[in-house]
Amino acid sequence: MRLGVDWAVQWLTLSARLMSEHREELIALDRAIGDSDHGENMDRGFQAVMEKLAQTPPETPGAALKLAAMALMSKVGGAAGPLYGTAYLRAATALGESAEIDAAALAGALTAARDGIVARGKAALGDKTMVDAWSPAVEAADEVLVAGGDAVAVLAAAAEAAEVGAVTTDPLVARKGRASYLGERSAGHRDPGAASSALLLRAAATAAGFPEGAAE
Amino acid sequence: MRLGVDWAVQWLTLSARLMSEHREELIALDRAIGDSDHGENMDRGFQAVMEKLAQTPPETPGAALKLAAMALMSKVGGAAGPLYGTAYLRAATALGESAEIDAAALAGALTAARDGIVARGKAALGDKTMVDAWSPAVEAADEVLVAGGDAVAVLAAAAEAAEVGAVTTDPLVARKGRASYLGERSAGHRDPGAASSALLLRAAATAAGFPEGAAE
Amino acid sequence: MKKLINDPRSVVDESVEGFGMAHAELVDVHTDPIFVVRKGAPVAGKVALVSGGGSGHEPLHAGFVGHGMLDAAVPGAVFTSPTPDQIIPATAAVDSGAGVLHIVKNYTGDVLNFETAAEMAQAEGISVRTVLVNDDVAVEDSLYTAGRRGVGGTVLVEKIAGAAAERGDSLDAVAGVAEGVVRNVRTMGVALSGCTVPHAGVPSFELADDEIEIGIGIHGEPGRHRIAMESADAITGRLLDPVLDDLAIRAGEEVLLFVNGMGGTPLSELYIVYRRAAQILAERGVKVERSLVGNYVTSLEMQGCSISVLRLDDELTALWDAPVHTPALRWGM
Amino acid sequence: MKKLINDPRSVVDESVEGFGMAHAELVDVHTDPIFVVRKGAPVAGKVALVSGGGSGHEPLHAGFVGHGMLDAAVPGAVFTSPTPDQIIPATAAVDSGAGVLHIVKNYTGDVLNFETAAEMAQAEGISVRTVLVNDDVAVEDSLYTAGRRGVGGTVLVEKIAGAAAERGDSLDAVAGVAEGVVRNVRTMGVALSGCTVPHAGVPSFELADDEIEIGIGIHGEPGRHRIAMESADAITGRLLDPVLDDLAIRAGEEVLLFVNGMGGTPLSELYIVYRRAAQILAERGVKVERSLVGNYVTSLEMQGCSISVLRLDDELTALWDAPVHTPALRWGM
Ligand SMILES: Nc1ncnc2c1ncn2[C@@H]1O[C@H](COP(=O)(O)OP(=O)(O)O)[C@@H](O)[C@H]1O
Ligand SMILES: Nc1ncnc2c1ncn2[C@@H]1O[C@H](COP(=O)(O)OP(=O)(O)O)[C@@H](O)[C@H]1O
Ligand SMILES: [Mg+2]
Ligand SMILES: [Mg+2]
Ligand SMILES: [Mg+2]
Ligand SMILES: [Mg+2]
Repeated sequence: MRLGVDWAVQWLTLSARLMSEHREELIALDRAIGDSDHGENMDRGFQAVMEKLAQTPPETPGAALKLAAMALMSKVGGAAGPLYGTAYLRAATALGESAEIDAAALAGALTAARDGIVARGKAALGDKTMVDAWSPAVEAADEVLVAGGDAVAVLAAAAEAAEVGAVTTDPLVARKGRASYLGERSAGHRDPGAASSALLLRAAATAAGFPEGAAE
Repeated sequence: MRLGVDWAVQWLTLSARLMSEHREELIALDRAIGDSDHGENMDRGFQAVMEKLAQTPPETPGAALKLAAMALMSKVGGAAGPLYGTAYLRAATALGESAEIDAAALAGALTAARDGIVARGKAALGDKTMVDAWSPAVEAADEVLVAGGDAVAVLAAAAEAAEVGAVTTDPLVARKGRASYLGERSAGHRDPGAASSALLLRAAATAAGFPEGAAE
Repeated sequence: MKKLINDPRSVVDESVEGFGMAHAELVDVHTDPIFVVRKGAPVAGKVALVSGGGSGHEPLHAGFVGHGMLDAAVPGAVFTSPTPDQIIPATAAVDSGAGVLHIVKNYTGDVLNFETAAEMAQAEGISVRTVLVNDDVAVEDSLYTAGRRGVGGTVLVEKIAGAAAERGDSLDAVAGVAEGVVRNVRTMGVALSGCTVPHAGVPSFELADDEIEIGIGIHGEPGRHRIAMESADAITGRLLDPVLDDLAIRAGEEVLLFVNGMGGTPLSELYIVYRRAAQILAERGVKVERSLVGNYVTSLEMQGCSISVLRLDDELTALWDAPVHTPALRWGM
Repeated sequence: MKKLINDPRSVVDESVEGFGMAHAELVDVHTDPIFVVRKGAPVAGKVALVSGGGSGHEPLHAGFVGHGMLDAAVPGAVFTSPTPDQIIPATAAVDSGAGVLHIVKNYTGDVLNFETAAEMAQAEGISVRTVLVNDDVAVEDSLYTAGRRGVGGTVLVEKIAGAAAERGDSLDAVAGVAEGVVRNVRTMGVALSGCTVPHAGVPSFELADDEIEIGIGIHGEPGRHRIAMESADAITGRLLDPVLDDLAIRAGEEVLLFVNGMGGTPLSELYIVYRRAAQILAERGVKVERSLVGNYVTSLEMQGCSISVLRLDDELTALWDAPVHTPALRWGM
């Protein structure tokens, strides 16, 4: 099974919906160890993505992700804006101009996205950032790919791993981002960026037809 | 029975004690319809009176009241400072240099005090000010005097009338002082200056030997 | 009550002491009795301006001592007018022989204490004139009441009269200028929260999460009425309309628009109020010639603001623009 | 949540609009994307200073746009750094060809967004240099963390670098001056209350009636630790001592002492803190050459303060004293 631009548009549409639905939850997570804006920023950013999608419908998955990258970069602000902007831009570049993408291309795009985040933010695994969602997601995707899974299976594995990864941030002491200012007090709270990353990857799997909540 | 400087000093001493004991109550009254300082101001003022009394013990009742007037004027501030300052100064002037004072002199001093307050503050009876305690006190004192009562009886009558007068301010709408800014909202609260006046006149009677609470 | 203080009874002394240390090039602080005078006062030949009142309204008044504004400020206890034994030496300290103008906010306590002080200073041979500031339209003005309060407009009176004194006007002329400002300035305020007087320890009043007080003064006293919370734009109209009506401002006139914070409201919100106020004035054809936005006449940490409008003419504008150099207001030097 | 706002989503737009109306003689406000530039910018031949960051810290940064300080300020959403699509046009609007200095508070979001913008502006042929402000001693400085935050000291960097640019220094020289300030300024803050971000609607953190947060930043984030309420003098020591230790200030040195309000604390209390801070410095034999007391780098309506100390030398003092004319800081003109 190969995924086309419809999947990409559906992914972004579901992402926007999830960011709006989880806006307050993400604000609350950021309030505990940050500055109470992550949900607001992501919601505002994906509203902008939806507007751009309506104005200039993209023709390839790569074009859709590039459009999203630009909108996020210019509307999210904060740490998450440039990080997600870079992630989506690198993923778009990895996908190139193909109209349809297979499991391998998809896994490559996820890897590119994660590498973009790391290149910008310089966070390592365990620093209690969105990297803690993206890195296990990339690894799980690669495993499924090697095992011969299709695009949907790759996304499903990535989504599940990201969710687990987000949960693993709970006990960590933050070493990057705003939560690091709290030192030991940052432990005991989930990283908001890891939580939003898990939601976005969940949206990618759902958009590809993987039933919501099927993993549980 | 005639009252000497011991009575005057005792009056001021009891006044200081009452202002300290009722400090919070007077602040609370002033908080409802004013600016939360009356108890603090009166307490500070009478502490200053006590210091001055210790420094330069007065030789006559008039000198004691003049000393109090000066201390109140320079330490109370607000509306109450100049009003009480004037009241005590006029009373001191009325008493002159006599070493001992009788009922008539006392009633005259109370009248002078009340007239001083009215001259400075221009409040009429019913404006919800300390005048509403002092005016009935002066009238009651005059009646007792005409009926042949002694100095203690004059003070006891004044104290009782002042207490009743203070209570009568409860339903009034203030027309002078800070409470007047509240308009109709000032009704339903006791005027703090009337309340402190009642306490001061009660102290005068107690200092003259009239048993505390005997009126009730 | 949580405050950055050491002892409720030493708040004014310590704060004024710190103020004097921070602005030693501009002011001298006298203690016992406490008052603040302009460095180098008395200024030869110049009419001196003295103001004062209860503390808790900072930067009013001490923050406005300096070139082109006040010569002395006399701080009372928190929300309590100062006493004659502070006002008299402050008056004497700044009189150059040209006379002293007392600028007094119209509260019974301030009026009585300054009145007594003026009498006694005059008895000592100092020419004193007094101007009462009573700009608060929330309070009914009547012969039978204490009259209107002096609130935010006070800072405008002090600035403009200070400029008149600085240019060499006589005592009567400076008093005339100050009275002209008083006649042409009106103010109205709103509170979103009360404030806590240090010695009282509990808030002056409590507002529910959806309530505001309209027509407040600057002493933590409740206002004229309590209404449900509204948008900044709606509140701005409620404050500005009575101000403009009372001043009878007509299209074509020029004004100074002053949005004053009560102490605990962020500057960003004051600008949101300013925006709507300027829009309303534009809609009415009134020209905003000068502006002031900030915390100048406060009520401790109260949240809220007041809006003042001063009708300008060329002279008032020129006096407003004249150089001023004080801890809290400075331009042109 | 009670605020003088119309809609949480329009707070920044409306506030900056009102700011532009109130200070039309000093600044121009651009909308969509939103940024503020100095009237008459670009100034021929002058290096331009651009700063920005999340809103909610007013008067920082827009309040410091004008002669002798910033050429442009770029406000983000409340507590959210601005985006490159605001920073790039702001940078382009003020570049005279002499280059642009970005003054960036050290937060991941600000660093990343300014970094992206600087790259793109450079690609458009504008010389850009960046100075990171990281003065907060409450935060551990380490290669493995996000490093220290930029807080109160930012205003000192902006003032002094602005004076260097105004006197005609080259981009490298202005950047060098700014870095010199960063090296010599340290800050630490305390909160007595949290603050409420408009779109969040609930306080950033809650403190009991007898608790304070030591080592807070300026984004309503909790601090390093929570302690029982203490006297102003004790709190002042807790803030100032680590600042002085980190700077390794020695007897005989000269400093600028800056007591900054977080927005909701009365000025009178800031002076009580100033008083004790000045005493401590005097006890240590350190000379307070210059002072600043007021609400300059705030955190909405948070109650609390920060203390900054800047080690001065003759050049920094002269640049500090140089004329400045902005909405929130003005002297010498
Ligand atoms: N250096 C970094 N590398 C990767 N992710 C980071 C880094 N810094 C912050 N983040 C992520 O950004 C999230 C915060 O985003 P957001 O709240 O929108 O920005 P801000 O912290 O500027 O308010 C954090 O929860 C974390 O996941
Ligand atoms: N014009 C007046 N005439 C008589 N008494 C007055 C007048 N104005 C105020 N008062 C009295 O002063 C009291 C308030 O005193 P206080 O709280 O110490 O001063 P302030 O109102 O200046 O804070 C009032 O309760 C009232 O009794
Ligand atoms: Mg955040
Ligand atoms: Mg009172
Ligand atoms: Mg009072
Ligand atoms: Mg943020």
